[in-house]
Amino acid sequence: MPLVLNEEQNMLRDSAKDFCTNSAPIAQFRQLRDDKIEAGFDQQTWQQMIELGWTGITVPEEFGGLGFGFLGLGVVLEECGRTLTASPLLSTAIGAAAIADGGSGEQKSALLPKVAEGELLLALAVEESAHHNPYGAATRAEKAGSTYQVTGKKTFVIDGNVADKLIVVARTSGNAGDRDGLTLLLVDRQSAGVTVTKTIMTDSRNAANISFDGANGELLGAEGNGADLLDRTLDVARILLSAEMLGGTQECFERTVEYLKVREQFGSPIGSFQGLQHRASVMFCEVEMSKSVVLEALSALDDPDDIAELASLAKTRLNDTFNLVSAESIQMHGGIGMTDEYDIGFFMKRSRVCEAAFGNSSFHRDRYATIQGY
Amino acid sequence: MPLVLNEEQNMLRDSAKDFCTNSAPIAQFRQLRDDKIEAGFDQQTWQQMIELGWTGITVPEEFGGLGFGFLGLGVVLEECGRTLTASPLLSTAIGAAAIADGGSGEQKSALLPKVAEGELLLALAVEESAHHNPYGAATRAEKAGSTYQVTGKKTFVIDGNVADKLIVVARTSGNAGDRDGLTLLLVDRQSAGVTVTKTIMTDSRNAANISFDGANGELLGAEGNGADLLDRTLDVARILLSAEMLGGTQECFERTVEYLKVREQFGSPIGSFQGLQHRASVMFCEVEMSKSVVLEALSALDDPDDIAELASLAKTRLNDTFNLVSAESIQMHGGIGMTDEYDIGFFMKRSRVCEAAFGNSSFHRDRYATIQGY
Amino acid sequence: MNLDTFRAETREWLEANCPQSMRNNPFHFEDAHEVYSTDDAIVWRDRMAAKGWTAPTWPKAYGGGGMDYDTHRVFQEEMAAIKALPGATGMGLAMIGPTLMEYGTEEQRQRHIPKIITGEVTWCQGYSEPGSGSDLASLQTKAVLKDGKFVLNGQKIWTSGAQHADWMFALVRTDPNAAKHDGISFVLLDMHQSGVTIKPIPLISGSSPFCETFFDDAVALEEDLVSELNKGWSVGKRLLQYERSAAPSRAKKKGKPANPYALTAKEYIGEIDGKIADSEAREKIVKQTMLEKSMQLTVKRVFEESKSGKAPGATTSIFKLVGSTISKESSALQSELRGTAGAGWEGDSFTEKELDACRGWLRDRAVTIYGGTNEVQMNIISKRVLGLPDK
Amino acid sequence: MNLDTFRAETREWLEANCPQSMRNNPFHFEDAHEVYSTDDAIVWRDRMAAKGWTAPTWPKAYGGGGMDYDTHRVFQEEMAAIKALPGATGMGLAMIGPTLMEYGTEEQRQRHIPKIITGEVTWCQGYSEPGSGSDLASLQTKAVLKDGKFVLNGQKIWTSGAQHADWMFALVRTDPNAAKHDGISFVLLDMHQSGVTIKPIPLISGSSPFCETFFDDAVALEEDLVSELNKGWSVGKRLLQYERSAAPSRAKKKGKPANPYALTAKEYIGEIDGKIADSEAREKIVKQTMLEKSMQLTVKRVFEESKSGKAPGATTSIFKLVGSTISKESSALQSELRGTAGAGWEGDSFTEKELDACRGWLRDRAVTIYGGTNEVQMNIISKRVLGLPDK
Repeated sequence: MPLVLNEEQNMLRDSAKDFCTNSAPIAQFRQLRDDKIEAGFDQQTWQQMIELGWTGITVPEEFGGLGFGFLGLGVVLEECGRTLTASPLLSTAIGAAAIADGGSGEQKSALLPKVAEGELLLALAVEESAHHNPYGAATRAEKAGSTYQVTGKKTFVIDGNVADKLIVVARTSGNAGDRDGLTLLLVDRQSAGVTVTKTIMTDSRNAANISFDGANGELLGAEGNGADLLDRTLDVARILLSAEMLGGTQECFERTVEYLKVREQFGSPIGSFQGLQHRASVMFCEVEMSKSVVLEALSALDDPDDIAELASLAKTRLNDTFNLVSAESIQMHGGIGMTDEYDIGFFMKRSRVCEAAFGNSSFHRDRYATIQGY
Repeated sequence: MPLVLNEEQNMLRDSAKDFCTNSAPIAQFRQLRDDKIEAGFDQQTWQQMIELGWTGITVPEEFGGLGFGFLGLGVVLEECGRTLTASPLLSTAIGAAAIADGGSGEQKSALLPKVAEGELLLALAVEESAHHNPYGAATRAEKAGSTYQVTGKKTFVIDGNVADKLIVVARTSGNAGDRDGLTLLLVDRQSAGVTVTKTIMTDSRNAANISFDGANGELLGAEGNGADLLDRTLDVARILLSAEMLGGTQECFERTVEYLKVREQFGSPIGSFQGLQHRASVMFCEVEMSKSVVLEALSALDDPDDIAELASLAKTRLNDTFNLVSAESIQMHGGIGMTDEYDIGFFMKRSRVCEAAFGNSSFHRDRYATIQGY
Repeated sequence: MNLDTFRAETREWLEANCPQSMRNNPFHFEDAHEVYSTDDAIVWRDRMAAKGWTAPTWPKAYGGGGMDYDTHRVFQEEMAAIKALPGATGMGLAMIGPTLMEYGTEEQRQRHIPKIITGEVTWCQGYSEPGSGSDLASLQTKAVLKDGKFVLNGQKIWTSGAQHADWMFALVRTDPNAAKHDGISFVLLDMHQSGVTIKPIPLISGSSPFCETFFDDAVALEEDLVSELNKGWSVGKRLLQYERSAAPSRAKKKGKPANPYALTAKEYIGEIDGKIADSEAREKIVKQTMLEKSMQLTVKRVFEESKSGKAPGATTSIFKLVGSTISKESSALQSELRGTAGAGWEGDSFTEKELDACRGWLRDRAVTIYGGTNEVQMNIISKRVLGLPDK
Repeated sequence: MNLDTFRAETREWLEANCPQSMRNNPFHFEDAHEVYSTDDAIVWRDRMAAKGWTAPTWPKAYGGGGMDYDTHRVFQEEMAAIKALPGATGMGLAMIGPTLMEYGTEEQRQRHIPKIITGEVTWCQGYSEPGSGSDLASLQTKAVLKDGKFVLNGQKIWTSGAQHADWMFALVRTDPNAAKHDGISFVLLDMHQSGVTIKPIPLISGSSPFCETFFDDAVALEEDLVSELNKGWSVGKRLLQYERSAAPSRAKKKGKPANPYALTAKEYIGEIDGKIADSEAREKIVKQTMLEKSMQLTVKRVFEESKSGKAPGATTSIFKLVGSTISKESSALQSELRGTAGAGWEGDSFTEKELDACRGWLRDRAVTIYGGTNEVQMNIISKRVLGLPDK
């Protein structure tokens, strides 16, 4: 597949850049944080995103979406990453992908149009421990007539506090760690037996702990056989999150390069010191390679291909590069980079949380080697 | 124990520095290589080392040695490392340590005085594969009256082509990989059933493949219980080799720093470029820490202490630091560093072989964690 | 006094006099104010100060403990044995005290040092300015001498603990026309005056241990000029050396403590066959542990060398660079090993330790910046130690 | 011609004409002379040259293949499918040919390019000198124009393949009084003359692919001056860009080849439960593999961008830096994974592959030095691409 954007995607990027810069800049994010807004995002901005059609980008046209594909959504998320724009766009797109890939015809018809119209927010509830563990679910689902009763605890559910429906990874047989026996279920966040506690993370973005006590769940995909759908959904999540991380990485890098040009010490701009120049050029190489990897991974989502390797490659690379760039940016900014008043620290905090989401680099290097057979 | 040298050790160091610089400089090593001298070291130089008493440094006084301990030998080896002086000093000292620790009273009386007088060269035959594997012996030893018959193949036996006696790690029970069932045996190199093939390594130093076909072996230590003696002997080897590597590391680093001061490009000494300055200062930190670690590890050999952790720490640190410094030295020398005519490349070659001997960093990090219980 | 007797008496005294809540060493410097604000802490400080033990090696003439090298070592060991916190802490003891001992007049010493020892007066440092970080000598705060007083105008930044300090030692520009290192003086001033305004700086970690300090016709007395007029740069530089060469405490701990990273990893990652289940995490832990051990042995080596009368070598130049990197990575690792639980900011969903891990990770990004950035340390090593040329 | 027809005909022709021994791509550039000295190689070169396929995209007027972009892509794919070596190789095709196409006179093109395409004349590059490595413009070899001839005196170093070359393109100083970039000319000269002496340089890897070349009244004709007198620096720089931006071949391989490092590790280290037994080795392999894949995707991206008409962006500036680092680490890893077997120098105790691994590790230390050191590449990126200021 071509590693360049088409005209449609370029337009989407331009419009996203314009919107994020003007209508959802970092200052907005800071305000949300300082005001401790419970929803974690700005409602008006979210309405505008819906009007721009962003919630429908990956939804097929037959279900009322734009059908622009993941590459289209990726460029939008990249721009959101630059401005640290908080919204339930990513979580909902991940959930929509699970429904599109694993849902029944009925489910798709019922739910995807609502996603496209911005009327349905989704969140994926997978983790039960502090480290990513896709098959680690101990949460149980017992069949009860045509539905299931879900009991267990989930942690670090991104946007779990605002989603209308949760996609819960539960177990209908086997034990925590088994790939077999996993079942995906749709659970209404506000239904009986669901308790949601928002957790306040260092990046000031939404996450929640959720406990289920016999909550009602609707089967998504095949009972006991959810691991394939889960893998695919997680790969979507990893790649889309990598796209957002790419935006953050680039913005953080560019701000730092600009700072190196203006900050003077010892009578010269600090960017004239070769020690910093060489470190900046190493970062440039990493950023350029990150762009290529994210682009290829997004394309692979659109053009049915084996995405597992690319998802692990993308997530690893962006974990490492975002971490490198955001840490170096603090060091190169010196004291001012340590202050809360200055924005650069936000990128490091965001990097930290993104890194832990859907698998850190250690997880994905192990997975990559396993896929490649060594 | 004190982390400084006493007067005796300082005198030993000064005399070793003087001897190596004047009587066994790198030019001598180059000549040995170019002339493809079968013995791999200069006989006359070796005789002088014996006269200086070096073969007796670690041999207790009761057996005709100087009893100066491992710290004493360490400073000598460090100086030999600086000048890449080839000799069977290290291998013989390792072998002597095995005899001193595990030999019977009779064996010590018979062998250690000969070591001290330079009449007996020793070598440890432990490896059977390309990666260090202490308990990996498949070589078997069958009891036959008061002796043992040894059958199997050893590889990378340092100084195996010149040693008078080989200390062979064989197996009297169990299978390759078992810690139990190992037995150490003394085998005359020139006895029947022993075939020695010198291998030519990139560092132009001695190593050999040796096959045993029912060769006669004399028990050293307890049958089947050799692993403890082997561990201790290997730790001696690791620490002494680290001392030699420390010398090579320092020499290589100092030569590079000097080159940075004199080589000019773009109208300035290249050492004035901050990119190289910062890399040099990182190396300086590593070298300084390497000194401390080697000193502590040598002291621990003399002052009975738990040496396993320190041996793994020392070998890991010197593996990594010698590798870093010798690789950076080539890069910083540029084209001239790639030429055979220039000496700096010898250090990288020596570093490569030392790294593989008695455990690479991966081996020792794993061991260190295991010792510490995680 | 015989050392054994001293040890026995010290042990007994410490046991009787050190409040339980003060047996909790080490603590982080950012928490110093809080730790030393409790009633127990004040009791402890006063008892220690009465014996001169808040400054155990300082001359008795100024109220110090007057201990010699060996006595001090025994004292340190006994303190460490019960994890006793020092009787007092802060920049008075660590920095301006030694400086006055070296550069101050007898009158200045008499006036300031006893109050440092009793803890009556606390100090802060006024060096950095918004435009002068690594390039400290470019500082611009002006001081004009008039009628026996320096009148100060300008701004300092990163003033550690300024909001709690009684006095400041500061570098100020007294000759704007001289070359940049030659027009600087070192003065002491009272913080409790109307010309001084303090504004804490919130950091990314959420705490505010540092301040901006504004001088608006603030006053320093002429008798509080340390060393000569316009010769302050060398005093200030020397003082920074106290800071940079401050090595980790050498007091030996009894027994082998469990590896702190391994403990975290076992809790948050788990084990397989006794090994930490994530092999990369395990490798990181070994690397960090080995680095810490290497640095610890290097501190020990330098200590032994100086004890044996060797002139302090170049090795100390690595302390700040390596030490700060170790601290930074240590905190980062403690957060990282906890996964998402190490990325929590506040709230009951996280334990105290988890929140500390996250805040600590953010806080310790600073250690490679303050007190001479790692880049400045590398410049010092390459130029002063390795002798690499300037451009 | 229709592309499908072209593909079918090419495939048939290659199958019929490419000797089996030439279906062994890729090879290392140091081995080029040996690889292209066999009888098969000469047959292959002549057959390819006859069709202009040694230089497939060059104009037919000079004997080239005259292929357009899409045709060339098909051609490359078919060549790759049977792993066919190029019909010819060397600096004539890679460097001086394109340069003459851009800067040469029509007369110079007519005289030199056809012989490059047929392989009749091979070329070497005379740039570096003992005192002029990264700082190439400080070169000192003098050329004095006299009676229609340049008379050359001085010394070149790192002349790749000089011992096998017929001609050299060289940078020489024609105005010693001008500023250092302004007194340099770009000339071509015949290597088969008495004023030229060549001395191979043995390297740490044991091979000697480079030479010192001495000029002792060597002669270059005036008509072989490329571009104007004293304007050679810009020609030389442009030519270096051909070298630095030379990206790895993009031809896609069929099927998924097994990971080459994993193959080595499985042989020399072994597996536990299907994973390489040494977890650090496994991690290194993944990191190297991911880096290679990232770089490969970056080459692909740049290729697609240029195809889509986008101006070549800054991305190409990373090719040499990252590419050379990848090569160096690749070779080092192949040696390291073999343990002591990867550290053998010669003799029957080691297999050919083991010895190659060791020699390759040593040989490829050079890739981050030659053709612009990594340090120079980083300078270029930071100054030209990122716009960081000079001091």
